[in-house]
This record gives sequence, C-alpha cells and structure tokens, in this order.
Amino acid sequence: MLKVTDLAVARGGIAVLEGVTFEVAKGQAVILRGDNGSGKTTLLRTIAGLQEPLAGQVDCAPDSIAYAAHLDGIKANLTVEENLKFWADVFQSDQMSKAVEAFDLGGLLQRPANTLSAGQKRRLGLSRLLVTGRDIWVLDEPTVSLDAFTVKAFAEIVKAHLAGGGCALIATHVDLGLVGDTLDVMQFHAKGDSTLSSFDEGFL
Amino acid sequence: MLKVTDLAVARGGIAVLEGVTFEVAKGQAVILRGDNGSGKTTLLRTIAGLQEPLAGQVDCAPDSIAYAAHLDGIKANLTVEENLKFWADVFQSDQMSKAVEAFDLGGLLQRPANTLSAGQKRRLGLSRLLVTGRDIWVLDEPTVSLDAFTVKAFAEIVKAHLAGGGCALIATHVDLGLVGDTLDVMQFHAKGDSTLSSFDEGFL
Amino acid sequence: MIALLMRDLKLAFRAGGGFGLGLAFFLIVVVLVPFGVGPQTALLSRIAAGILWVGALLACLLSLDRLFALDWEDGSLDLLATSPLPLEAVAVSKALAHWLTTGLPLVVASPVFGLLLGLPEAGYIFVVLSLLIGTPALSFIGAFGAALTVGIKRGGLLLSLLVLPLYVPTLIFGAEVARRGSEGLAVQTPLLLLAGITFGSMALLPFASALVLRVNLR
Amino acid sequence: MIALLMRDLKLAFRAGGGFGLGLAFFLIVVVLVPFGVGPQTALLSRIAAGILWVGALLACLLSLDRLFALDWEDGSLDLLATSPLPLEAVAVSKALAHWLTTGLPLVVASPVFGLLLGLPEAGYIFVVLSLLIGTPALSFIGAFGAALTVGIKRGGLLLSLLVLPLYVPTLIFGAEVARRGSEGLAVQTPLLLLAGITFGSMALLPFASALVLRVNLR
Amino acid sequence: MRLNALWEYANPVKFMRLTDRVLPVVSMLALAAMVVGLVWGFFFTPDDFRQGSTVKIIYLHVPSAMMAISAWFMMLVTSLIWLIRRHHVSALAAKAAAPVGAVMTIIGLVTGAIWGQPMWGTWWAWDPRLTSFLILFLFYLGYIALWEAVEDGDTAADLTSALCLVGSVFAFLSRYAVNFWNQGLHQGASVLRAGALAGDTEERVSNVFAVPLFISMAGFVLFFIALVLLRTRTEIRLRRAKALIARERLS
Amino acid sequence: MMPELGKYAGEVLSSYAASLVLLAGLVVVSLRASRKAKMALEALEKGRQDG
Ligand code: HEM
Ligand SMILES: Nc1ncnc2c1ncn2[C@@H]1O[C@H](COP(=O)(O)OP(=O)(O)OP(=O)(O)O)[C@@H](O)[C@H]1O
Ligand SMILES: Nc1ncnc2c1ncn2[C@@H]1O[C@H](COP(=O)(O)OP(=O)(O)OP(=O)(O)O)[C@@H](O)[C@H]1O
Ligand SMILES: [Mg+2]
Ligand SMILES: [Mg+2]
Repeated sequence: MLKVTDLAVARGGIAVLEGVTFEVAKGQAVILRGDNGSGKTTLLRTIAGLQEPLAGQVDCAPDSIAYAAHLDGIKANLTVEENLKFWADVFQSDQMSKAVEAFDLGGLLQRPANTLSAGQKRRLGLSRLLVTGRDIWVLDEPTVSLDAFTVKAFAEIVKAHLAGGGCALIATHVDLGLVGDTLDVMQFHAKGDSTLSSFDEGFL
Repeated sequence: MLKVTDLAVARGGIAVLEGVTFEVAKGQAVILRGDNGSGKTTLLRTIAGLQEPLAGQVDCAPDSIAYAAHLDGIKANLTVEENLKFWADVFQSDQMSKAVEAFDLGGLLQRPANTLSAGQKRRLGLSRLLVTGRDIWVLDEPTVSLDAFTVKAFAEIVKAHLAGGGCALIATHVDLGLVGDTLDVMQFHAKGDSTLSSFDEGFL
Repeated sequence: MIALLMRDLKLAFRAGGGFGLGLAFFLIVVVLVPFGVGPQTALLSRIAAGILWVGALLACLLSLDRLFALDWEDGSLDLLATSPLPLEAVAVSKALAHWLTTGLPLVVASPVFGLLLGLPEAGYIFVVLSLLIGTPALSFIGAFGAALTVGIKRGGLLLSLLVLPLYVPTLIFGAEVARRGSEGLAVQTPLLLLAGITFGSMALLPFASALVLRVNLR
Repeated sequence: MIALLMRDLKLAFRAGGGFGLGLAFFLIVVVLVPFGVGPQTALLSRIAAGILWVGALLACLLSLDRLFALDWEDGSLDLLATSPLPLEAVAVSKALAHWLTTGLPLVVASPVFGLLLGLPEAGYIFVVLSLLIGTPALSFIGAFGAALTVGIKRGGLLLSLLVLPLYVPTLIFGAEVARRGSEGLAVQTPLLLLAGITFGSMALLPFASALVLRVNLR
Repeated sequence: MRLNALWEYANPVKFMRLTDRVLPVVSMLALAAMVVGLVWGFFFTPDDFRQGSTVKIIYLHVPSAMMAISAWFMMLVTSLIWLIRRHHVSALAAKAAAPVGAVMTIIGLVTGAIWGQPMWGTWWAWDPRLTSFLILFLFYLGYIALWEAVEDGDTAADLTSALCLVGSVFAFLSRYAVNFWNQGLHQGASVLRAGALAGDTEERVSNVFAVPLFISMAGFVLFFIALVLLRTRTEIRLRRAKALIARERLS
Repeated sequence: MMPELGKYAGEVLSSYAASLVLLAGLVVVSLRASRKAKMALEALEKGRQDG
C-alpha cells in the first residue's frame, strides 16, 4: 500500500537519511527503530507529505495517510467530545462512537481537554486515527505516556486496523507487542557528501 | 531525606490521592507507578511545592528538590549551551561540563535548541538536573522519547546521583533498570467523599 | 471548512471572550485618545472618524497574532495539512472567523463609540458603511501576515511591522469615506476603491497565505 | 537574576528583533494617525504630544503579551519557581527586560517621531522627559497584567483589557506633562505625580506579580 | 539560448568567478562617477535664483530617492526569479539589496527633510511623495526583519519573496491612495521628463544643474550595483560556510 | 576653495555630511561583513584539507 523508493530526507538543510527503500503491504505493520536523532521523525513527516523529499519518491494512494506525531493538536479549551467531533467533521467520518469506545474515552467526553492527564491526552490524540477513516497509519512514538494496560489496548486497535485491510508505519523506542517487520533507520544514515538540500547544494 | 505524611492532593478542585505516606532515604530511589490519570503528576507537583496539598505534609530540607516534568523549559531560539548555561547560572553551579559530558551533549552545544530531535531535547532537559546541585530529584516520566541506549545511560546517572548521597522519586510507565522500591499510587486513590478543596468543602 | 470555522468561533468564545475583547480594546483606544489629546470637543469631533478607523485597525491587529500560531504550536496545523481540507480553505476559514469575532462587532458598535468622540451626525452612516466594507480586507490581509510569521516565537511585533504597511490603502480609503461623509462631500470614489481592495484581498490573498503556510510547515 | 535578565534580552534579540520592533510599531502608529485624521499640519501638531504618548503606550502593550506566557508554555516558569530565584526577582527582571527592549528605545526615538507629527518645538524636551519617567511604570504595570493572564491561551486581548485601565493615570499625567510643556505652561505637578506612579509601581507591583504568578502555577 | 546562458550565472560558483572580475571595475566606476558628480555639483554649480545654494542638495536627494525605488524593483524581480526558477543567487541578491535600499530611503528622507526646512518652512509634511516614501521605508524594515527572524535559509527566501510580491502590490496601491488623499507640495517628475532634457518646459532643470545630476545618478546606480554584488558574495560565502559546517557535522 | 553657500550653508553641509556618513557606514559594514565571511570560509576550507 505504501512504497518508498530510494528516498532521501533532510532537516534544516542537512540530509539525515538517504536511500531509504521499503514497502508496507496491506495488513502489515512496519516498526521503525533508530537512536535519538537518527531521523525517524523526519522520515515520517516526509512520507506524510509535510516536507519535500530531497530525492526519491513515496508512492501511495492519494489522501490515504493518517499522521500522528509528538503533538496531538488538542485544543485545551474544548471538551474531549468537541475535539474529537472536530476531526470527525473534517474527515467527514461517522466513526466517532467507535473511536470513543476503542480508547475508553466515554467517561471523559465532557471534560475540557486541559484537565486531562498526560496519558489521557495521548489517548484522545490517538483516537483521532479512527475517525480519519484512512488506511495508512503513520505514527511517531504513539505510546509515549501511556500505561502498560493502555499500550496493550492500543496494540489491539492497531491489529484490528491491520485486519481490516489497513497498514501501519510506526516509529517507537519501546516494545509495542505487535508482530511486524522491524526496520532500523540507522542503515540509511546519510554519508554526508552527496546530499544537502537543494539550496545548500549549489554552494559546494 | 524526603518524607511524605498522610498527604492528600487535588487537581481541578477534586481530590485525586489521599493518605499518601512514604519516605525516601538517602541513596534510595522510589519508583511511582499507576495507571494514566491516577494522579502521579499531581503528587509530584505537590511535593515539588508547585501546588498546595489538601492535607498532610511534605518534609525535606528547604531548597533541596530538583523537579523535571513533561515540559523541559527549553528555549527554542537559544543554543544548547546557552540553555544549559542559564540554568547553571540560576542555580549558581559550576557543574556544567559534567552535565554536558554525562548526557553526551558535546556535539550539540552550538545548536539552536529547535533543531534538536525529540530525544535530544529530552537529554538537554534532563541535563539540567545535574546543574541544580540538589539532592532530591523529583522526576515525571523522564525517559519519554529516549532510545534504549540513552535510557540505560540515564539509569547510570541516577545511580551515580544516589551513590553521591542523593535520592530520587520517579514516576514512570516503563522499566528504568533501577533498583529501588516501587510505589503504586493506585492504593491511595481518593474515595471521593472526604476530600474537596477547602473552599468547596464549605458548601457541603 | 464549516467545521473549522465553527471550532475557531467556539475557541474564540471559550477562551478569548469572543466578541467582547475586540470591542473592549476598541473602546479603550477611543477612551485613551481624549486622555492623550485633551478634552476639547471641537478638536475631538474633527478627528473622530480617523480615530475610529485607527482604533478598528489596531483592534484587528492585536487579535491577529495567534490566528495560526496556536494551531501551529499544538500540532493542529500539521494535522490539518494532512487532512482532506486544502490549506486555502483553512486560510479562508481562519480569516472569516477573525472577521466574525473582531471586524463585525466593531462595525456594529462603532456608532456608540462615535458618540463618545462627538462624531458629526452626518458621519455615522458613513463610518459604519466604510467599516463594514473595509474590515474584511483587514482580516484577510492580516491572515496573510499571520501565516508569514507563524513559526516565529514572539512574532507579535514582527507581525505588526509586516501587516501595518499593507493596511495603509484600506485605512486611507476607509477613513476618507468616513471623513468625507462627515463633511457632506461625495464618497463614491473612495468607497468603490475600498470595495475593490476588499474583494481583491478576499479573492487572492488566501492563495498567498496557503503558499506561505506550506513553506512554514516544512 | 542577572542571568535571567540576560537570557530575556538575548531571546528578545534573537527572535523578536530586539529594539527594532517596538520602535517600528511606534513609527507605524505615528504614520497611521495622519492617514486616519487627515494631513493638515496644524491639526496634527495640536494632537502630536497625545498621539506620541498613546503610541508609546500601545507599543508597550503589544509587546507585553508574551512576557511570561512563553516561559509558562514551555515549562520554564515551573522550573524557575522551584529554583533558588524568588518569583519577585523573576517579575522584576522580566519588567526590566521589557523596559530595556521597548520603553527605552521609544524614549530615545520619540523626538524623531515628534518631527513627523509637527510637534511644537518647546515640546520635544518634555515629551522625552515624560516618556523617560513614565515608561518604566508601563513596563511594571504591564508585567503585573501579563502575570495575571499567564495561563490563558489567546490572552492577548484580555491582557490589553486588564492593563489599559491601569495605564490611564500614567497616560494622563504623562500626556499632561508633554502637552503643557509644548504650550509653555508649568509642568511640575504632573511631573511629580508621574514620578510618584513610576516609583510606586516599581516598588510594589513585583510583589503583586509574584503572588499572582504563584496562584497561576497551581 | 542566450537566455539560458544567463541563467548559468545564477550558479553560485560561476557567479563568484564572474564577480571576482567585475566587482573591482564596477566599484572603481562607481567611485569615479560619484566623486565627479558630487564634487561638480557641490563646488562648480551656481546657486539657483529661487532656491539659493540649497539646490546643491539635489545631487544627493534625487539619485538616492531614485535608487530607493529601483532597489525595491530589483528585489521584486529577483524574488520572482527565485519563486519561479529557484535560483539561489537570486534570493540572496534580494536579501543583499534590502539594506542598501533602506539606506537609500533614509538618505532620501533626510536630505528631503533638510531641504524642506528652507523651501517649505517645515521639516516634514504629509505630502504624497514623502508619505509613500515613508511607507516604502516600512516595507524595507519589514522585509529585513523577516529575513532576520527566520532561521532556515530556504524558508526565509520563500517567505520574504512572498512578502515582497504582496508588498509590491500594496505599495503600489498605497502610492495611489496617498495621492488621492492629499495634494502635496513636492516637485513633480521634472528631471526625467523628456521635455526637461530638451530644456523647453517650465519646470525644466537647466543644463547647468542637469549634467552633474545625471553623472551623480549614474554614480549612485553603479554604487548600488557594486554594493549588491559585494553583499551577495558575502551571503554566498556565509551559505557555503554553513553548508560546510553542516556536512562536517554529518561525517 | 569652499563655494559661497550663503544663508543655507547649514542645510547644504548637513545634508552632505549626513548622506556621506550613511553611505560610508553602509560601505564599511558591508566590507567588514565581507571580510569576516571570507576569512571564516577560508579557515573552514583549510581545516577541511588538513583534517
Ligand atoms: C522628507 C522629504 C522628501 C522626500 C521623502 C522626498 C522624496 C522624493 C522622491 C521619492 C523623489 C522621486 C525620485 C524619483 O522619482 O526617482 C524625489 C524627487 C525630487 N525631490 Fe524630493 N523629497 C523630499 C523633499 C524634497 C524637497 C524639500 C525638495 C525641494 C524643494 C525636493 C525636491 C525634489 C526634486 C527636485 C526631485 C526630482 C523630481 C523628479 O524629477 O523626479 N524634495 N523626492
Ligand atoms: N536545523 C538543523 N540543523 C542541523 N541538524 C538538524 C536540524 N534540525 C534537525 N537536525 C538533526 O536532524 C536529526 C533528525 O532528527 P529527527 O527528529 O528526525 O530524529 P528522530 O529519529 O525522530 O529522533 P528522536 O528519537 O529523538 O525523536 C537530528 O539529529 C537533529 O539533531
Ligand atoms: N480540572 C479537573 N477536573 C477534574 N479532574 C481533573 C482536573 N484536572 C485533572 N483532573 C484529573 O486528575 C487526575 C490526575 O491527573 P495526573 O496528571 O496527576 O495523572 P497522572 O498519574 O500523571 O497520569 P499520566 O500517567 O497519564 O501522566 C486525572 O484523572 C485527571 O483527569
Ligand atoms: Mg522523533
Ligand atoms: Mg502525568
């Protein structure tokens, strides 16, 4: 469903990864691993279309990627329900009750988001994935702040998504309890001579 | 070094924990555990003096607590060195080079903080602990975003701190590889009838 | 797009006080000027129309600051950019929400403030008219400026510096309509020009804003 | 405290453009007023002193917004509160940094802006003097307002609303000094009162700010 | 074909090599023209029968005012080139030109203000030409501030180009609006009008004044070009240094 | 051989002085920045060859 070919990505004008090539098939989860600062976030942002690749390409159906990152995009002054409803409206989805149930948000629905604990906020942020109705999940450290029990529940949700014909690309430092290929991004570490962003390249 | 007696803490006017009693001795680390939303953050903030307890008390030497939480207080426009130097100045410490070395920040010193990856930022945030020169470390999920290698390095740093006569109180969901008592805050879960903040109490 | 508009309106009401604050700022500028300038009625009524326009403009400006910045900081903008909503629609809806919470209340309230400054009687209708036609341009131009400075912490003053020169033609024509109206002169030409600026801004600037947002997200 | 002051100055220069932006905003207000009011020199020179004061006040106001808010959002304020630095010192150092980056440049530049508005010649010295004495009060009062609204997203307009009434006495006496000076009248009384406000604010408000900050941190 | 060859010079290396040779020549020419123009204007022109010796200010005022406007145009063009063809030197040239344009604007404003005192009896009047000049100055300030505020070079180039584009439209509107708003005191465009050259209009600037004025204007143009080249070279070097450091860090 | 400037000497001289100062300032700043950039770059490239 998602095919990445010879991709090179840069941050701050410097290539971090190059020659990234892999594929995620329907029903498959790929786990990205790599040390701090190895370029996982940069890679995921590029795949999600938030920044331009230096080289190579990302092939997938248009509008099929749901992206979730360190920041959850939660509005502190809206209630949990309003926050989720907003994204459901944007994605024109009717899956809201399913999302609420899956992430056990029922008891929190009327709470303003700024009264949630770190883990509860995270749950709300992740529940957005279910209302996007998109097939390819691109997740950056999704389980930060979650307790062991919720991590397990989340793994089940991802499995259900895969079983339903989706796929997932997940960067994480901890064990998610998912079966899936592991891809170490360190192997793609940019060598430093060939690739700088187009702007700087001209100056060498 | 830190003694908590019959403490009750509240957030948003509602008691979350009550009857919290424990002690952290010199050279000891206590690990706080508990589900999402169980009140760990609230407890730690109260102990650090950022909010008033509902009841009970916290005993420790004055100005001996170093607190580190979800937010690192990093200024995006200052370099790593300037960020750290600032806290060293505030705490009038000369331990900066030690902190840099311990968290392997040497190569990043001249980088503006907004060019760091999530884990690098976290490392910078934690390095602040070493320049405080304080004995009691109160940490809220310190290893979020850190890779396995850095988590291990951090555990060593905590151990060195304990060996040097300090102590630590750490809330976390993951395994830190530290020997220490584990305290499950769920046992202190507020029953909901007795404790409201003093103001609301008057209305019952 | 409606969803975004509704959310922004809701947020404005929930946290910033909605209509109230823009108005309050406007009121304060109107009240401060006599303190600064001195209380002579004749003098004040001569400058009334101009002060109303300058006040409206500053009230708009002050609320621009966080138009996109909040969504940027908490990651919403990233998520919106990967959503089915085009960024152009985001820019339009933000500008609209800004106008509804800031521009429109000013238009409605301006006669009352005119009273405080002793605006000549003939002027009321023209002040209201010129503000009604002119303030949408302020919101759309402002949204462009806010999109430019979205990634910059403490961008508030930079934003003013960038946006205020862009406001000049709107201000001139708007204030000219109000002033000429107060003095009983013909207002057709500046009114048409003002309308031209407004429609031009509404038609073209959202594209520029979206472009700039996309650059800033990189 | 010095460390904090230096850091804040550094941040202001790094991101906000330092001195330049407050000045630019001041300049812009001074330019906008004639567009609103009309270009007659006689009229402008009568309101010049008042406009300068209102402009200075607005420039201060606009830069207040993020005085504590940024430190709050990224957690620095929590960390500062648990540091050996008392919050009173934090409040003082913030207000000082604000004055150095905003108030002081305005004082220095005000004669040039007076030129643009055709300020009467006798007025220059008094405008400068009144601003020099009055702007520290604006910064310290503003810091208090910023401390009050620190936890509120989109607090910008609310802040203006809270702070502007507090600015009124300073504005009245300051503008009075400038206006009387321009007209050659005695300025002693308002000048003394202005100085009184400034010293009072500097002596007392940091305690209030620290108190309010402590409440907001809870 | 020829055009494509021209684009080649937007390559930083070629640009550096070319300007290595061109810059000294342009600088010398600029210096010569400015010295000749200004010395001639200052020492060897008669007083005007109405304006007295103040007419000598024209040799600074008009060229600087002209360059202030031209510099913005140049920035507009280079910004467009950057946006469309993404030639890096183009973006950096716009960045390099902005402070020069801003200084020219200041000189125009200062000399104008000094000249206004004896001529109109006031330092400053809200005359359309003067006012739109002040607005132009604000645009320069905003443009420079935006370059300063944005960290990443690529992003800054894009943002400032967008600002320059939108700003130009609004600057043009302002110019028109200001004319509409106030009829002013300032001179019409007499120097550059064809008639003035032939010397047969009322407002003509007589040839005694015109020749040194034109030399001085040429001097200012050359001066501008030389400075922009110099500053663009600086920017290119800074970029290169940054790229090198970045690469170093990687390996 | 100062020309006779009459009663407007102050204006003429001050405008020339102000302009020349501004122009000279601009040149000096540009030159200094240029030299600094050049030296920094040379140091870098030397370091690269050595290392
Ligand atoms: C602060 C005050 C002034 C400013 C900002 C200003 C600005 C300008 C500008 C923008 C131009 C146009 C240059 C061009 O079109 O290329 C110009 C030209 C000129 N100015 Fe001024 N000016 C000021 C005061 C004066 C005064 C007081 C005089 C003399 C009475 C004067 C005499 C001229 C003349 C003779 C020209 C040439 C007109 C032409 O042929 O374009 N200016 N000035
Ligand atoms: N402006 C910049 N200049 C230089 N290097 C930068 C810049 N911005 C980011 N980097 C570097 O790019 C690298 C990639 O960062 P990225 O956020 O993708 O890492 P990551 O794999 O997500 O790490 P983490 O596990 O810590 O989140 C990091 O080493 C970071 O320091
Ligand atoms: N204003 C409020 N009104 C009601 N409940 C609140 C309010 N603010 C916080 N809470 C609740 O207080 C509880 C304690 O939150 P706290 O942040 O201390 O949890 P935590 O143990 O740190 O959780 P996590 O592991 O997710 O970080 C949470 O259940 C939260 O929902
Ligand atoms: Mg990351
Ligand atoms: Mg917590």
